[in-house]
Amino acid sequence: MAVAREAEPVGSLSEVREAGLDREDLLGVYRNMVLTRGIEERGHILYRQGKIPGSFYTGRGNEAASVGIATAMGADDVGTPLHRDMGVHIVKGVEPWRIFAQYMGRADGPTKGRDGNVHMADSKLGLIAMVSHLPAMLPVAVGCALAFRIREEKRVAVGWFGEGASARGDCHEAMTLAGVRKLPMVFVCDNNQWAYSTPSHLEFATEHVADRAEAYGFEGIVVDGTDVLAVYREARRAIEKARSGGGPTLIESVTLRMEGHAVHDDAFYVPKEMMERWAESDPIESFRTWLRTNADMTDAEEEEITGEVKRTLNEALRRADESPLPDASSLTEGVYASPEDLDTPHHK
Amino acid sequence: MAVAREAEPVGSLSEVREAGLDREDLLGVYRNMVLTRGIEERGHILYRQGKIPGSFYTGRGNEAASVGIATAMGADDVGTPLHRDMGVHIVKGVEPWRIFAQYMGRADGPTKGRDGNVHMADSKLGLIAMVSHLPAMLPVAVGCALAFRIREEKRVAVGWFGEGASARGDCHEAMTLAGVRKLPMVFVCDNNQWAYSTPSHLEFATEHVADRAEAYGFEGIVVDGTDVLAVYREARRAIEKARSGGGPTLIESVTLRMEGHAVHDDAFYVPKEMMERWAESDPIESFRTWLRTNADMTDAEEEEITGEVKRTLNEALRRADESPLPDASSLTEGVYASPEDLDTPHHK
Amino acid sequence: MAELTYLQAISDGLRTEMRRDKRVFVIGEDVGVYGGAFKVTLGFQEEFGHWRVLDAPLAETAIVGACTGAAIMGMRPVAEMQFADFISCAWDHLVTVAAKQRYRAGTPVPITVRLPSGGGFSGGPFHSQNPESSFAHIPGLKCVCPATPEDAKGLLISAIEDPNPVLYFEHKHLYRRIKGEVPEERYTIPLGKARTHREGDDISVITWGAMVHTADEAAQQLDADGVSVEIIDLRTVMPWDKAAVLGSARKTSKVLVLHEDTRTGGFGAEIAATVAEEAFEDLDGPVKRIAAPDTPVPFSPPLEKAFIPQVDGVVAGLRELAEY
Amino acid sequence: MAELTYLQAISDGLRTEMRRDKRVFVIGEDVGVYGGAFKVTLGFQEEFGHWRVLDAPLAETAIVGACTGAAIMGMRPVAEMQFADFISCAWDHLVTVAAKQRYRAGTPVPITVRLPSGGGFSGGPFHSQNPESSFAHIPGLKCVCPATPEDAKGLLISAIEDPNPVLYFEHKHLYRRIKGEVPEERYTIPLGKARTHREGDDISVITWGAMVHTADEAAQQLDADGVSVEIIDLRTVMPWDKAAVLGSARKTSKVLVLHEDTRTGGFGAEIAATVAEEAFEDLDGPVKRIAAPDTPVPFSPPLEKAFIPQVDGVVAGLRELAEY
Ligand SMILES: Cc1ncc(C[n+]2csc(CCOP(=O)(O)OP(=O)(O)O)c2C)c(N)n1
Ligand SMILES: Cc1ncc(C[n+]2csc(CCOP(=O)(O)OP(=O)(O)O)c2C)c(N)n1
Ligand SMILES: [Mg+2]
Ligand SMILES: [Mg+2]
Repeated sequence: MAVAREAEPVGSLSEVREAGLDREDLLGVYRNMVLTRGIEERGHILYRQGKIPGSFYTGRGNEAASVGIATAMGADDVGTPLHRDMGVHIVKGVEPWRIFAQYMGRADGPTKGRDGNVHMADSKLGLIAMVSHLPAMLPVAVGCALAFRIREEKRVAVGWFGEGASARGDCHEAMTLAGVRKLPMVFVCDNNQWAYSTPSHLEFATEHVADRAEAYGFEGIVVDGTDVLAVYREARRAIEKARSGGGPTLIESVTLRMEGHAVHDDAFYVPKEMMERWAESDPIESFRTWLRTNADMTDAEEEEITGEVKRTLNEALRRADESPLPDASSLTEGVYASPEDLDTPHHK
Repeated sequence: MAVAREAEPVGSLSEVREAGLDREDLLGVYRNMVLTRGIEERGHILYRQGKIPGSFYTGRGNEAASVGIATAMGADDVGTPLHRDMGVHIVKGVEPWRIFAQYMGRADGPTKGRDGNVHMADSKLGLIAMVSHLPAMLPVAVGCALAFRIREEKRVAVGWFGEGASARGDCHEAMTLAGVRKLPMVFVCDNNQWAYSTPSHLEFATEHVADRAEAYGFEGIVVDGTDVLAVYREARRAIEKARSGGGPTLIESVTLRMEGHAVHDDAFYVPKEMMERWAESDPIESFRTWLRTNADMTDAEEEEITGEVKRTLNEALRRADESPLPDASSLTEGVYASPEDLDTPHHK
Repeated sequence: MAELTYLQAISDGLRTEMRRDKRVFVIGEDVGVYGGAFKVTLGFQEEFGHWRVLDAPLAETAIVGACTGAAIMGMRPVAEMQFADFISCAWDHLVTVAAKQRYRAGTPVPITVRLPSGGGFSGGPFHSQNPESSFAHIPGLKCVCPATPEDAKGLLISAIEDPNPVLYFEHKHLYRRIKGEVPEERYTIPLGKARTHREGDDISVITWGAMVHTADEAAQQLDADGVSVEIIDLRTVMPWDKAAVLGSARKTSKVLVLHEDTRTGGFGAEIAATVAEEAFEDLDGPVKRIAAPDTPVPFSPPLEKAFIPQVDGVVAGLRELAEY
Repeated sequence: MAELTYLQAISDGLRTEMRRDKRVFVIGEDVGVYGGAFKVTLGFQEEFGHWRVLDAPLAETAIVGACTGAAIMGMRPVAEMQFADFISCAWDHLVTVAAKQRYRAGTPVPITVRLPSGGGFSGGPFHSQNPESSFAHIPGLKCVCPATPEDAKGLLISAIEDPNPVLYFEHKHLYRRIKGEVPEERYTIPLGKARTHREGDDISVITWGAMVHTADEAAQQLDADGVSVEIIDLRTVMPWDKAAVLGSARKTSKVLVLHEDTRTGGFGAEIAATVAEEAFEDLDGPVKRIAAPDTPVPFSPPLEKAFIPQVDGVVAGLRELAEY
């Protein structure tokens, strides 16, 4: 049985410097992880307050993976993050208040209340809004990579999918096209070991999703998704490989979904010991410890970060709450695009 | 790069006996191959005579593969053969005149003129009629295997697909489900190296389609599709493995499509040398030689076979030509099934 | 007779059929251990075992396609889509293979696909759709849209028994909101026979699914104006009960067609066009359609409320027709 | 002006746009070396290179989905389906992603999908279909169905230029049968404006694609009876030119809707229902529909001939309306 390469953890600060991050960057990475979790925790509160219509999903446990990958992306690289990848939006710079507005279905959310949850993206930041259907965004991400290849731009597209969604045809067709054309593409599998209540062995028959990469003619890598630096390093390698014409890579980031599938789900089907074991490798806590031991993060620095995040969140909530609900009169606007809509940097 | 097992050619008569075929069977196999080609050659003539509406496809070069696989199937095994697999229908025992009637859109064709070409099957023989969409029949074949598994019947389903169609999502979803549930299923890839005008390297990025089998948790085998005995032996092994609970196998049968994609296509895009090289290993000619050297097939036996086939074809053509075109009044009948239609052996 | 919710009636129907006929099995995402996203199959795996209640991979074509294969082998598969919206991923299989196999090859495909559909709770563009119109246009498929608990059970059993591919649209907004008397024993309700939900003389409303209840509320308000509204619940959109619809149209000579799916090219157009053509002489006013506007289903409450036909809108439409 | 076949006009339009706009590229099965199953892109790979004329894997979702991604990155992709029938394999992508991205996320998806469609040459159930009705029901998609060489070129260029996902249905039976004058220069024809194919006073025929020519033959026969038939060629089914249709209906007060796709739930129902509702006062007879019966497209000539609406049937329908 062919097995994808298993990535080593990252050791020292110097090793991280090689990978392209200085101490300042590392504190920024930590801050983004804390902010990512903060947004989803506040979301939970909003939900319990009845301020979020419909259902509510979070990526608790996936903060290192989403922040790590996004940190490795270049400013002109693009991606299609999913419902566990809030960190990608954060790193790319979406304003938190707009996320809360989105959660609450307000007019200032990126989708103006037309879609909910993290079904949103700021195209100016190089992100494309996900649909519910999984993994329907993979062929789209591959199309972005195709455009870069046709125009001979040194840009890379990143496409996310869950280990469960790896069973769908879209995943296969996207990887097939990317593989035969050696497109500048990185596939990221958020393997959180559960697809709603379905365990991995009922979704795919290999040990790792990444073991499938070679069936598409490219490399597969398995990385500990709770280790932000390892994720970053592998993503960086894969992205630069793609950028320099080396073709796609499939990175499988292994985590555990630390909450139910969505807010309504108590995840009774996940063994208690499994939860406890993974709770010990909380991505934020682990990185905090790492920063303390390897980068001498001081109490002051830490408080600075948690304080700034807290202020950001409070301010964001206040501002989001001021945003009105969309007016019913806007319902039928913009089903079809008009030529002016193409007046974007992409469409010159 | 993981490579599927490459099957050895079959040597001696004794070796074949082990594989379950005695001398009589071998002559029968030869006869079925000759008949398979005969039917498609006569089809060509009918087409040139303007007696076949629409387009016309053949499986020239694939006679060993289709006959070899079908010969290895048990009486209760089922399958979804495609447009290169006429031999499967022949081995299973469809009456040749009904095939000609089908070609000509006559009322006595298996589809009563509602579909054409080899878009037909006799369900009583355990075959399910293909659709054009490739490889849409694979999930259906997997469903047959699922039924056998649920009912704990020792039956096997065989699903065919082309190397080009391996790119489609249906192929992935079918193999995924068969793999995770270890269903009694054999996947057969007719790899004739071309998908219409598209070469394999634009369809998949591995050396062999069978290299993908392990991505689904089962074994992949590459066999020379012009060697009927090797195909038979590998199919037999895979089918009996599936029957005894060993799960699926993917058999890739490598041939060359020895004609255009369909009758209208002169295949200008296929290198001349490639055609010439493969012409040397014509499956029927090779097996004839093998029978002569290893089973002392006599002139008498050979003439007996060619004569019988010829008579069968003439008689079949005559009878098919007597079959009327369907009456327009039958157009709207049977879009929906009625309860009586379920009165079949399967539906007890 | 027990009082059951619409959801319980669906479970009851499925359980009844699985106990009676061992050819019936269920396959879908999270239908086993979890009992399905809406708990329709809760406890089924314990009762019927792992091989008759299968947790499938996240692969709708594999799920529905496998049902077709199993059905051809003599089983009576019931597939669950986690949400009706995801049936789009099995579209090709249904229209290409399942719908046409009987006509082409004489091979019946007795499968049932359960589709939790409809909006009303901010499910957003991908958890709220009513895709029945798209399938009703495909010859070879049947589309069932129950509005009451009693119909939910009887129509589900009929769907499973039917020798054709049947799409069973169960409206999520009715799951726990609608209760009713449901016979405990097994019974079937014929596919293709409408139900007169409410007798009336002045205007006919032709509808199905959740809109039957919207129409009912509206009809009560019209009573106040002394306008008597008849409500025909189609029950099944394909086949649809043309005779019942034309009968009601000829009786009232005014017709309103109402559905939750979007308007343009929705199945309401087929009904309106048929009534307008075949009851031309009998109509005292144009056949009116009320349906969702031509947009995706929006998430935010004020937008969704404006999207899904509401009682007020139906009342206004009925008044217009009454005054015509 | 040169005289071109419908097929040549399509090639000409595509070539014109690819020469003018380097963002335009073509992707599909066998579109490169082979020039496409119908040779529409013959010689394109030589002229535009391997990366603007891409031979794709046999994977429709990858093809159309990749077009969407490339379009969002600023390209103007044109996908070719080998036959329109195979678009069923990209259904989910089109209705779920392409159709809704603008409304949900404000992201336009300017892609064009070319669909060789229609029957008439024993293509059988999977090489003859006219799937435009299914897509016309999905908000966010546009459906173009040219009937003449001049329209084929102008509408294709408009489709590529349009900022939305456009399905361009090119009728295979017109490819080499229909010739006409086509301007050499680049020109566009607005999506949503019908063309009066034939002026008349007594009956309006609303149709598109190959049926325009069937209607034309029928209209000539009606002339003999002294009945003057107007033919409105919709050109684009979504958006459809309601004003032109209602205008013609009000003028003639008798309407026949004609299409090659199957009848029940076909887009003709939308047109008939709309005319019957909005021109209710102006109609002197019921709006009639002529379309294929509700079956798959059969292979054998006598069956296919009975399936596809023929001139005789249209003549009979027109006479019925005339006598009404
Ligand atoms: C095509 C499709 N089918 C079904 C669903 C319903 N659904 C939503 S999330 C989910 C599980 C997804 O599992 P996985 O891909 O592992 O992602 P995760 O939620 O675990 O991150 C399912 C079945 C869907 N979104 N899309
Ligand atoms: C889903 C789908 N897309 C496109 C086609 C058109 N088509 C018919 S055969 C063919 C090539 C198939 O190649 P392969 O799978 O290798 O089978 P082969 O014909 O070579 O045996 C194509 C593209 C099809 N039949 N189905
Ligand atoms: Mg998961
Ligand atoms: Mg091939």
